[in-house]
Amino acid sequence: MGLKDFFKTRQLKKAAKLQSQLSTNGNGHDLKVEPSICDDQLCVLWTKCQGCNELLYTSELKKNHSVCKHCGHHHRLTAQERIDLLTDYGSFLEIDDNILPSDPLNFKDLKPYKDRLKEAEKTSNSKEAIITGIGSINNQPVAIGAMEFQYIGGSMGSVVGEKIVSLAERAIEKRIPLILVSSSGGARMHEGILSLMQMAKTAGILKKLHEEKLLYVSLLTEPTFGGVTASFAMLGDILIAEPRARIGFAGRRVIEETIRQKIPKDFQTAEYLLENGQIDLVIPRQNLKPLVSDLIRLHSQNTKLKTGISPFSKIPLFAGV
Amino acid sequence: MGLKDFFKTRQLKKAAKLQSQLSTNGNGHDLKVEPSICDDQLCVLWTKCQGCNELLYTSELKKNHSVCKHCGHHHRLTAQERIDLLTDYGSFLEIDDNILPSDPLNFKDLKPYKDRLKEAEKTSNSKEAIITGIGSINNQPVAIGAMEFQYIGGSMGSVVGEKIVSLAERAIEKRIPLILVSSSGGARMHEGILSLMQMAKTAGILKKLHEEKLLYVSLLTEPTFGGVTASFAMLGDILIAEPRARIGFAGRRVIEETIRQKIPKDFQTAEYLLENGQIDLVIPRQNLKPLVSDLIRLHSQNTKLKTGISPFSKIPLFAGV
Amino acid sequence: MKTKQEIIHLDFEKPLIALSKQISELEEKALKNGNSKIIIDLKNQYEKVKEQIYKNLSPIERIKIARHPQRPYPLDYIQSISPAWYELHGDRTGKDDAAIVGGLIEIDGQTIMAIGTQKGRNIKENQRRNFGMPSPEGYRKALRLFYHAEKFNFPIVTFIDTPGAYPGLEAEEHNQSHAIAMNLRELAGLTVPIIAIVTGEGGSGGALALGVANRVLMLENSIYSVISAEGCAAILWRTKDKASEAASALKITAQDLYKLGVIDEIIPEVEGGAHYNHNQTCENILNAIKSHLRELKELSPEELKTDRQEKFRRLGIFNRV
Amino acid sequence: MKTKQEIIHLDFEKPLIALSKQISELEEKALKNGNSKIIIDLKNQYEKVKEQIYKNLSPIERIKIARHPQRPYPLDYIQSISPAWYELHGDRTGKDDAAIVGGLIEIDGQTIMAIGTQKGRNIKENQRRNFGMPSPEGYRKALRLFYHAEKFNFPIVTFIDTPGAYPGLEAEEHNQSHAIAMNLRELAGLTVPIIAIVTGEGGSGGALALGVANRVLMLENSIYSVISAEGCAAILWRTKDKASEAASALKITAQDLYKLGVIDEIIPEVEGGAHYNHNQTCENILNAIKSHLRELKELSPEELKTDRQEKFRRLGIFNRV
Ligand SMILES: [Zn+2]
Ligand SMILES: [Zn+2]
Repeated sequence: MGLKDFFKTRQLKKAAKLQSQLSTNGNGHDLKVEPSICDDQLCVLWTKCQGCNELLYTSELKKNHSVCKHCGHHHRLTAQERIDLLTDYGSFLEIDDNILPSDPLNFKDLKPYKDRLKEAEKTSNSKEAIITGIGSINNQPVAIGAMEFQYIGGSMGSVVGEKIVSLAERAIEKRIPLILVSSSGGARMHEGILSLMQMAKTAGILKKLHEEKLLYVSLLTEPTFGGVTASFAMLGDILIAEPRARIGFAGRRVIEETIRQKIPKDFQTAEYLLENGQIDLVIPRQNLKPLVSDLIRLHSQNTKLKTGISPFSKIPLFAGV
Repeated sequence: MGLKDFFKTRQLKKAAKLQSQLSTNGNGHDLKVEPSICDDQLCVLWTKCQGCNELLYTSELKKNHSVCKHCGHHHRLTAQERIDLLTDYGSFLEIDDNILPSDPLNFKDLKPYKDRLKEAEKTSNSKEAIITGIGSINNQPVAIGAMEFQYIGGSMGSVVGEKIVSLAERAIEKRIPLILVSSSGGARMHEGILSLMQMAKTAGILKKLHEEKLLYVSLLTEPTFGGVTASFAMLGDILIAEPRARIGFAGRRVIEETIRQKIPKDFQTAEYLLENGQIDLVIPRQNLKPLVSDLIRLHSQNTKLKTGISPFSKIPLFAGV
Repeated sequence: MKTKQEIIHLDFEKPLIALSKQISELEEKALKNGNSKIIIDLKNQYEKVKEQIYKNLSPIERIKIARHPQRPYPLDYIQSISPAWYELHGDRTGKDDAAIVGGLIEIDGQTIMAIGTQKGRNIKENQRRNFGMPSPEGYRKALRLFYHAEKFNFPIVTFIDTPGAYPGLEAEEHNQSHAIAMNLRELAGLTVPIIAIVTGEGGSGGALALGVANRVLMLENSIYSVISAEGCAAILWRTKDKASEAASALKITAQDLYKLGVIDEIIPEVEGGAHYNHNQTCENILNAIKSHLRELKELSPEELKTDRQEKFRRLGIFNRV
Repeated sequence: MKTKQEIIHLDFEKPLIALSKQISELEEKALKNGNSKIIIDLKNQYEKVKEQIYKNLSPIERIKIARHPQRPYPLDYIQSISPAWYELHGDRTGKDDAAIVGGLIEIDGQTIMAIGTQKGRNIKENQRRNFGMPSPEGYRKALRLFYHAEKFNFPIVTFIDTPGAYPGLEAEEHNQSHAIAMNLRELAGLTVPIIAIVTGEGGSGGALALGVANRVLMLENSIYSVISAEGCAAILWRTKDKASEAASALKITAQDLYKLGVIDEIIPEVEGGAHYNHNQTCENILNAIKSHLRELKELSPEELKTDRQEKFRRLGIFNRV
């Protein structure tokens, strides 16, 4: 068995395992499971690219923000990797990490929701499907959140909603920009109607943020669907997506079942959204931080014209977080 | 020569004559010329329907607001007929009838613009392409204007723009609804850029009216095109059209020349606009006054909730017109 | 819909039909034999069975009632509760989506903007109304009407009965996500009273897009869910056959949602469901609207907005450790 | 576009080309014969002819320069006058119209929203950009960017070079009229400085939709008209051959419009037209923007709005008797 076959077998097994864990993601969109690039010892050295199947040095891939040097494929990042990518080294301070999921409906399908939560924590090494906090991007303070797709498909339940609202409230309080990075299958079924209500809850706080004339940059990454796209993710002043990221409302399978015809291949890709007027920019990962940084700078410098007050106050970064 | 032939010959002659006068309408949309229903002694008794070719008693047709009893065809109304149709008998008081066209560009094509103005006045029995004033609709005061298509194709030049703005300013001053009835080929070429600027001028005052939360009902009648549709006519809170009225931006001929294909038959009809989400209602002429009246009533009764002041003041009708 | 039509019975009503048939047969015989004791017993039994069935409806049975083809639809309520009904059409950008209806009604001398999702009664109407599944253009029409209501200070009443927003190619192309998200955000910012009534199916984000209200009411046999029971079963149980289990687990009935604090009132239906008596249900709905409007009238515009935002801000159940 | 490219000459430049050729030939001979007197005479003659041609350009000749295929287009100006350029895309409802471009630029440390119509340089690009004729979606993208600018207090600078709004089936279906009308109205309500620059063709309502500004500037050889000269000739002279007469009658040159008080400044081009020296024209445009921005900075938000509204309120020439 050659090296390639060895990896193929391993990855198939891992994919199957992940499939069973992730089949519960959000509204169950038919999202291809992407095995995490490297999570056991045998994979430490080499990683197989999801785009071109090339074997890559894991350390080099990580250095390149998990973008393949051969084909440009953007592998998924964990929430923490995303924060690290965007914020200045050491600047990020997590907030609300004490907000944890409960089981309000006492939900049980083939497995109790409580068990799923425990598993998700283990698989994803994360306590919920989002990390939020205050950090800086090239020394510009921001309120930033990133979703964790490995945690029950990045689905939005009560915790995700509450943490986003709380984060936006900080942005308003401190008059700093809000940056949200989405990666989600949609609303989390296991919390029923409460998950649905998080759409209204997050959109509501964004109305306030909008009225306060604060900048909100929404970054859509592979994959963003359902109740997340149809609420906070689509409400950015600037909408940015990563190349080839799949973004949409309904999942491909649901649509195919509904309309009973095949769907064009590039449907719901970032490039498709750009062409259809739905997002502002498609930006490769390595350019993201400079771009977001410059957008913040450009959006900060004018408001004094009107009111004498800069829109983003330059208060000390961690004062009263 | 039977009665039918007699009429046919007469009407062909009249149509040819009008064609030469009206070929200058607005931006020259290819609008079928409709001979005025009755404007000489021989036509006093009978009128031939433009829709079904039936011969109709002119007096009966007039009584029915120029709607054919056989086929429902809505013949064009003059501006004055339109005012009479909508306002309470004797309530209408014209304003700004002292605003008259000039010839700012010293424009001359095959004929001087000055001569065209004189002819237009004779043909249409009107001093410009719009009549404006204050009147009441079922005792509810309104600022109302109606366009005169027989006057150079109802085209908008400096006078039309000024009279609309002045009318809207009265509506704002008196806090009464604005009703505008459009019928126009578009902007008037003979005043060049000044005609184009009337689009911005009328739209600008409507921004003010909108901010004042006053009701503006726009009634689109056969035909409304070009710079009139693309400015004040499309900006109503409620958009109403008469059945089969042709309404659009570009004229049919221009579009056919551009895209080099045939256009569907019902394209740019009122019904087409309704289907394409562009207007609120298509209403037969006989129902117009009750409808507009009820819409005004419904839009007047709530504002006290919020501010303690009714949006439309009930000041004596002609005080200080 | 004519209420004289014969009622279509549901599966779980079979015992009643059987009993009813038995009673009829016996009554026929009784006319000959005078043996009425059995009939009285049977009738008592019938009443007991009926009570047992209707008082103990399972969630999946509620779904069946909520989807009953003879159930009143929003237009039935709208036209029944108001003497006036002016439907307004179109999103102004290319479509009038018949799956969403909206316009002006009048209750107690107050103008109200009524907006609802609308299913069809037959195949042809359902094609036109897309089985009550709105397109982005439908939500944008609703948004236009929200703004209209805000401008003229009309309270808004929404009637929700939709399987969900349409999952189709064109819907994605036209940005279904954004249309829904914008409604969620903009409803949060209005300063008029908003009442949302789930009258049948409250299908996920497509329902919520009309549901961000000061008061959220549900008819006794309506449902409101983050995902359809069938969809949830297919994903979590891996088979649609488990829809009943999913329906129970998801907590989708008015009774469950009232307990969860997500809705404010349950509007009673007649025994067996609204389709047994349209008029009574309309009357109950009218009374509910009137009483909530009376209460909301006491709030100032700013209070109405804050009330709504705080209502949704509170939703969600989680642990704070 | 590379400026090293050979300049394409226009009809009326033929005498210059002839002279230039003669001079070259003689110069070659002169190298052999030393006969330089004739050359000096010819060169003087050349300068005189040049001056005569370029100082006395007829309106139809200006049109040819304004439409010159090597003329700088909005993106050339935008990218030349600002170090930063972040193009933003899409109307959010289904299309990114490439005939309109918009995004963020930076001038003198101030963020500015730049928006322009954009023609293509070759067939392929022209297909994509529809020869600079915007669709309704393009105007709606522009409107979205206007609002964005208003929110963040960015001055707006528009670059206008379009034959007009596209007259096509889909454009009518998607309500071209409404898209233009809304821009006219909403531009009137903004509180940021707005500068509009007609850089090439200012084609009717399609140009005006980006032209409701505090300052309207025109490049020396640009035109701005209610209708194309060809269209006007076809209607009023009954033949497109009279385009030259129509061009003169319509008063479409920067010089005429300045006299009419419709524009505020003429920005000079190099002799022969902007295509002879892109860099110089860009510099002239940048200086004009800077100087007008400096002046407009002195106005408060409310003053900016009033200034713009009153500017257009005044336009129009008529008799008041
Ligand atoms: Zn690769
Ligand atoms: Zn007829």
